[in-house]
Amino acid sequence: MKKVLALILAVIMMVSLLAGCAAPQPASTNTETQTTTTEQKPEAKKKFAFIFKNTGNPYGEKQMDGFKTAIEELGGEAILKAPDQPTAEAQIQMIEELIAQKVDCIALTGNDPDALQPALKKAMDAGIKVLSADSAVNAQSRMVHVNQADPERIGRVEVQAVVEMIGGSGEIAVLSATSQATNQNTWIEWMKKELEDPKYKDVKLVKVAYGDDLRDKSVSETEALLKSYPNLKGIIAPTTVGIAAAGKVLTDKGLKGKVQLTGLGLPSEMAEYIESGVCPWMYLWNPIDVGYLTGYAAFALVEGKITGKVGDKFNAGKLGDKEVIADGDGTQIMLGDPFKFDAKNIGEWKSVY
Amino acid sequence: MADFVLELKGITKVFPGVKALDNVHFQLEQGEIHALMGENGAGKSTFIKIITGVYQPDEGELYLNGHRIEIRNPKDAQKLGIAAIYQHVTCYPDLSVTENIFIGHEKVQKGTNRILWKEMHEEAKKLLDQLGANFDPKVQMGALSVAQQQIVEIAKALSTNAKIIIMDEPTAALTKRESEELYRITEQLRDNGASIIFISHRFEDMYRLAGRVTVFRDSKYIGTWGVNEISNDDLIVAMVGREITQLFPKKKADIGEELLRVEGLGKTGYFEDISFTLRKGEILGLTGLVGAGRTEVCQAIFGILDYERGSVHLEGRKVEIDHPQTAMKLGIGYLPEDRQKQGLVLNWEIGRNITLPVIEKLSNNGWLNDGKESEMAKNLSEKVQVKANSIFDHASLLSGGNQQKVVVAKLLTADLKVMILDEPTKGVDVGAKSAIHEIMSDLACQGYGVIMISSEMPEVLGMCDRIAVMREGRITATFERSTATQEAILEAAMMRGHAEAERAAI
Amino acid sequence: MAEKVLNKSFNSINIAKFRELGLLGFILLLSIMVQLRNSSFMTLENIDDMITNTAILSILSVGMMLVIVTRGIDLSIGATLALSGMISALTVKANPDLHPLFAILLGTLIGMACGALIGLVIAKTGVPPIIATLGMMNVFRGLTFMISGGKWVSAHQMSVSFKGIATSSIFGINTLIFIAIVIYVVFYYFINHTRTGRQIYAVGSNPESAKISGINNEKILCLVYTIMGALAGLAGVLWVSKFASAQGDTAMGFELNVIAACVLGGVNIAGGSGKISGIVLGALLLGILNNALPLINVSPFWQMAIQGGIILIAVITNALVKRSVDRNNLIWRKI
Amino acid sequence: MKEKNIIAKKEFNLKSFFFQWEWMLVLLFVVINIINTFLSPYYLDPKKLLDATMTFLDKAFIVLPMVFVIILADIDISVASTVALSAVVMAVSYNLGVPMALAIIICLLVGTLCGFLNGLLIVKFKELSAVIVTLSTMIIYRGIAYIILEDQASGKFPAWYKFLGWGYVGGIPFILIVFAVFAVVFGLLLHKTTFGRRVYAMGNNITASRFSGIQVDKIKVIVFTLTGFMSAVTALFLTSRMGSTRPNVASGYELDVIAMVVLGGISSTGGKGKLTGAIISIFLIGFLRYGLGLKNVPAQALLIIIGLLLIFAVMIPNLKFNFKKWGKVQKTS
Repeated sequence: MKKVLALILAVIMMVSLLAGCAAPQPASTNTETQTTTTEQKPEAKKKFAFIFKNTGNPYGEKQMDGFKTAIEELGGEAILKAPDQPTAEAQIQMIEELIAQKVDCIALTGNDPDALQPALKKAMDAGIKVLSADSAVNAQSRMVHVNQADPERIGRVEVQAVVEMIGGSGEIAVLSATSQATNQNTWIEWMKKELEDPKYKDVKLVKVAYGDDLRDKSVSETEALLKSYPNLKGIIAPTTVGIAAAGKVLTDKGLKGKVQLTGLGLPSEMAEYIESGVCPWMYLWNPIDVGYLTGYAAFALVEGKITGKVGDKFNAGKLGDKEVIADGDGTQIMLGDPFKFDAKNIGEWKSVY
Repeated sequence: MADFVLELKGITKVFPGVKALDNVHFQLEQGEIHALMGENGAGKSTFIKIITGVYQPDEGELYLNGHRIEIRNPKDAQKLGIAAIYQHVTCYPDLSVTENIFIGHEKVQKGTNRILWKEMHEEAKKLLDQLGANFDPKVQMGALSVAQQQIVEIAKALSTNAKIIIMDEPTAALTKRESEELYRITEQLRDNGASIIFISHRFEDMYRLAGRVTVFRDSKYIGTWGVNEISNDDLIVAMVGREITQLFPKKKADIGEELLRVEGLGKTGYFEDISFTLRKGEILGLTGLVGAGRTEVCQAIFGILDYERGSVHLEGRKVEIDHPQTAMKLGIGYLPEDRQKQGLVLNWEIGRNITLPVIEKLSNNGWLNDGKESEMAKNLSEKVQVKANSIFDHASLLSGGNQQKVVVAKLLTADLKVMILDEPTKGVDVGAKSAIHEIMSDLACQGYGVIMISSEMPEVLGMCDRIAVMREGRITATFERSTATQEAILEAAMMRGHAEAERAAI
Repeated sequence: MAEKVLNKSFNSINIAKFRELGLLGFILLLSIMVQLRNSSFMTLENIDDMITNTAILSILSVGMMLVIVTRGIDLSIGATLALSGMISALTVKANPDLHPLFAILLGTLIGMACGALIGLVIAKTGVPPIIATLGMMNVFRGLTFMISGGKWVSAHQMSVSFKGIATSSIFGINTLIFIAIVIYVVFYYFINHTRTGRQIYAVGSNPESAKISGINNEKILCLVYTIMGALAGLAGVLWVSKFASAQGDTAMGFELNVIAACVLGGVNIAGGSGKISGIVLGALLLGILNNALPLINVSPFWQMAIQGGIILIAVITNALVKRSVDRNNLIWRKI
Repeated sequence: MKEKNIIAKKEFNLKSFFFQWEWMLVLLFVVINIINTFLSPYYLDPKKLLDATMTFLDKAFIVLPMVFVIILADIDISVASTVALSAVVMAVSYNLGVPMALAIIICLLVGTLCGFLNGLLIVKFKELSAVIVTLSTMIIYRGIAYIILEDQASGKFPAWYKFLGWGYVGGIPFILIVFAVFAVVFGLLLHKTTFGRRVYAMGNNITASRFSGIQVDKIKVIVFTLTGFMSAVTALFLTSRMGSTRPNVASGYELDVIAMVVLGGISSTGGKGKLTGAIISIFLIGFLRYGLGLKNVPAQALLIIIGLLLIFAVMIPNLKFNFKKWGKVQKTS
């Protein structure tokens, strides 16, 4: 009896609460309570949200910094969010929260290309502009994608690099992130395509290992590679955790010069190994620029300067003019070629990101 | 006379809602064995816990050798030379016997505080030898029998060089022979200068050991007498507050046709070749030493354990019982030995406990029916005379005897033919004991077949129509009520071959 | 009667031994099978790698064993590890001249503080360990992210001496392994030869009696979680030094590996029993699996299922073996 | 001595009625809603609040049977893996040409089977606790999901399937309605049937339950099977919300679910607690997250807040009722 009563009371409470909500709301104009910078326009500032994959990731922090800089240059309000775990489920929840806040634009780096589609569709239906950056969501769930670098270029350049390091022949291996990381898998596909070229007939890709972006796993996977393939001459690690872990293993085992390492890594994480020569050079784009470009693209979408169609052009602040180009069945904006970090320039970048 | 080893004056202890002790006095003389008696719930356990520092009294004073003392925690008590052997053995089953003996006062090397295992094992061996036990002190406590664990508890008290030893129903779980051993040890302790408080429900314990007896009733102090000054009946009146006319109210029941027949039942390592029959209206006693396999046989019939050989026949039909539910459906009920662990859901109301076995029958196709449940719970708890205000009182708040009555009530819910009662009066006070005996007798008169497992000889002789005796997993003898004697039963329970047994079998 | 008891005790000692022998046998069998597939498994170098990688796991298992012995569980150790690792890495970054011993001390102290907090909550307020540590796991993880401001501490920001903790060696043994062995020895002595150590087992075996025996249960609980925290803190420093990187999400989910190592090592989840030798073997088995599966080229997609399967088979075999030993005992019992 | 009449009518006690954990939760729930309303102007919007429920109700389906599991003093940490495995099998079989309706049934079957297997192992190997068994099956189930789908995602479900996670019936989210139905069913099952009564009995004292003729093994298996089934229901709604599935979906759900159950006042030592408490705590945590999300509170702060809430929520009644419990313990000893 008590339970039923308690249940009924709880329900009544809920209902009355909801009924209270239905009462006339405070005027929506005075909802803006905090203002941080001087407003350029008389009406409320436009709100631009950026959702990164997960929190506590310096790469993402830099992207968010870039995004914020761009939006503030343009006089909007930037909302930066990141879930504590890199899951699509958490991002869906954040998208719902942003829809409820009536933001004008959502930019995000997707934790899953397809799983966010229903949520992002809902956002677009609510009149919110949606674009992805860095890690793309599928063409149906976005208006445009900001691509940090051409995956084909990344894949091919890395193979070219490692082949140059090992002197044109020998066994190489790839140490990737998780087995389902979309970015890495695309790059690995392009690496394999590049390797089909007859000029690489002496180069053999022996294994793709997955370190799951975990330090301990990446280390034991690297060690396993070295032991299973004693003749291994080069490792490509297109992931920041993986390349640093591999660098550490090669350093500890004194394999500098015997096994070459390249890939994609954060300059701050890799400075040690690039300076020591364990990893002669590696690539990455500037995450700050990725965020910055995303910010400008978002603003252009909201202002209606672009709609995400091929051929749209807009000004991207310090990055100059950018154009929307085709990408499969969607469209994208390309940041540029990956940037090469080597012993000469690593010193100036290691403290930046 | 002022020189009491331990004296308690005007002790009162109140728990929320209950006065557990109300202005209680107690005086312990040097070198005496002092029996403390009272029904369950009379406040004996709380009283002990005050002496051992587990609880603090709300009012009253404690004197040790005439000095006012305060015992704030068990450690204090230990330092003052007070040790207790509790009713439910408080051991550490995962630790060795040695550790159980020395826990809290391990021998350590001076300076480094390293535990001196070798010395402790030796000392433990010495203590055990002194108590006539010959098991290895390195054995895990959990591997010992209850009686052996009791001996370890005593060794523990000895090891602290305690001057005051409290024994809380040490004989409750022991057989006659083991009790004799305990008497011997207790007297030895007294002769070595210890003063002993001995708590028991058994009159024979008191007569055998104690010089004086103190009685509590309903949390109050009733009086202290020399054992020879007070008659058995007067003592019962003091404890119960009324006269109990008949301790074993066995009524004459008509014994009818065969109800249950067990043939050649066997389970490797537990029991072998068990055969007996039970007829309508009959009370069959199953006795023997603890660990002889009595409980296992009955649990196998009830479907808790499985048996590997033999068969069970109910009313001439062979039955397969793989689960207690099957047994209950067939009409076999079992009252477990350990009411707190096996009999009751302590956190639950009395009513719910009583109706648990038949909840399905009381329901409307699986939906609970509160009305029917309370009706049955009320009727049955009145029938077995549970002392409680309402059926919504929690079982944990009842005294041991009343808890046992609730378990008996549980048994009466189902439509049974055969009832197996495993030590139904163990650790139960005199009043509740006679109530349970009365119910048992009534049941037999109504045509039920009753199997009673018991280690208490007077109970077996007083209540049973026939008595089967088990020893080491086999039935060694069966007696008719008319021919059974205590000596014959003991003989069958121990037989020849065991030197110790011979010595103990008076 | 006495004869029976002796017999029984004899067997119960046997079972405990058998558990570890069984586990050892399983490890050997697995090693041989792996060796047949990949001959580089049994090389000195690989064994050294494997044990080094297992050192941190086994250090944590020691603490977790004590917690489980008291009928508790600690889900917060991954977070504690990350927090202390992050704080000590940040300290080292700010003061490159800091002696590595000081960093180790700092990390251990931070972990100890975290553990003590958990211990206090559990002992004083009666919050069940699983809840208290689940809550604290969130709190410590959140704090790690906040303190680091989302940034990592990278290899070049750490002093050589700090990174050297994990790579250097003492008496020819890798420092990590050395520290782990020191911890085994210290804790073996602690739990077998000191009063406090035995009291931990007493509390786990029967908390009610422990109270009556005058053991301060609350103190013991606090102590156990503080030890667990301290070991997690120490492991945090070692982790950061070994991988030369401190991240906010360091060791996320690592607590499950540690619990699995304890379970494999025969620590009874219901409390009261558990041995150092058992958990060392348990941790080793997990270490071998982590090391061997990539070596024998098992598809990464199969690795997880295989690991889970082996854990399940190991615990089930253990249970079955124990049953048949028990049954044998019964047959020998004279009736 | 006179025969005393034993009272068999329960008196309604207003004080003890309000002196319940569930009211504490309701109070907390109201407080959180008031705070949220003050914090964010967007919070108090009925439609948006209803939408918010859609984001956290997927895992709420597992909370319902988990209440039973925890009342049994067991635990099931394999639920998230069961979600992943059943979702993956459903997606794969649909993409192999199985009709969607049948694929949904397969999904439910897989989940049920996973739960049944847990239950069977726990009952057959009583030496192993539920923690150990479900810890291993947690790894195995997700491992099988990886074997099946490797690094792929699978989806492209028919359009109508999206309705489960995103649809409305009369303005109310479909998922909320389904949850309400399940909540009522489980509530009745736990509090109004003999099955529920037996579950409570087993959680309090499993030996006494066995001696009372309760088929403890059967009930345990049923409860774990139900947990598996409801995990599959979660898989259905989660997959619908995500439009596709991967082997790593629902990671960490087990801890969220257990946290909700325990916050709901269901004691992890078994035998105590009510389903209403768990249901309130689902909404409590859900709305708390939503409200803080609207304020764009960083994820790390959210972690800390929820962690502390969990500890304090369990701690406060312990502190408050301590003397009462203490008294009971002493009386029995």
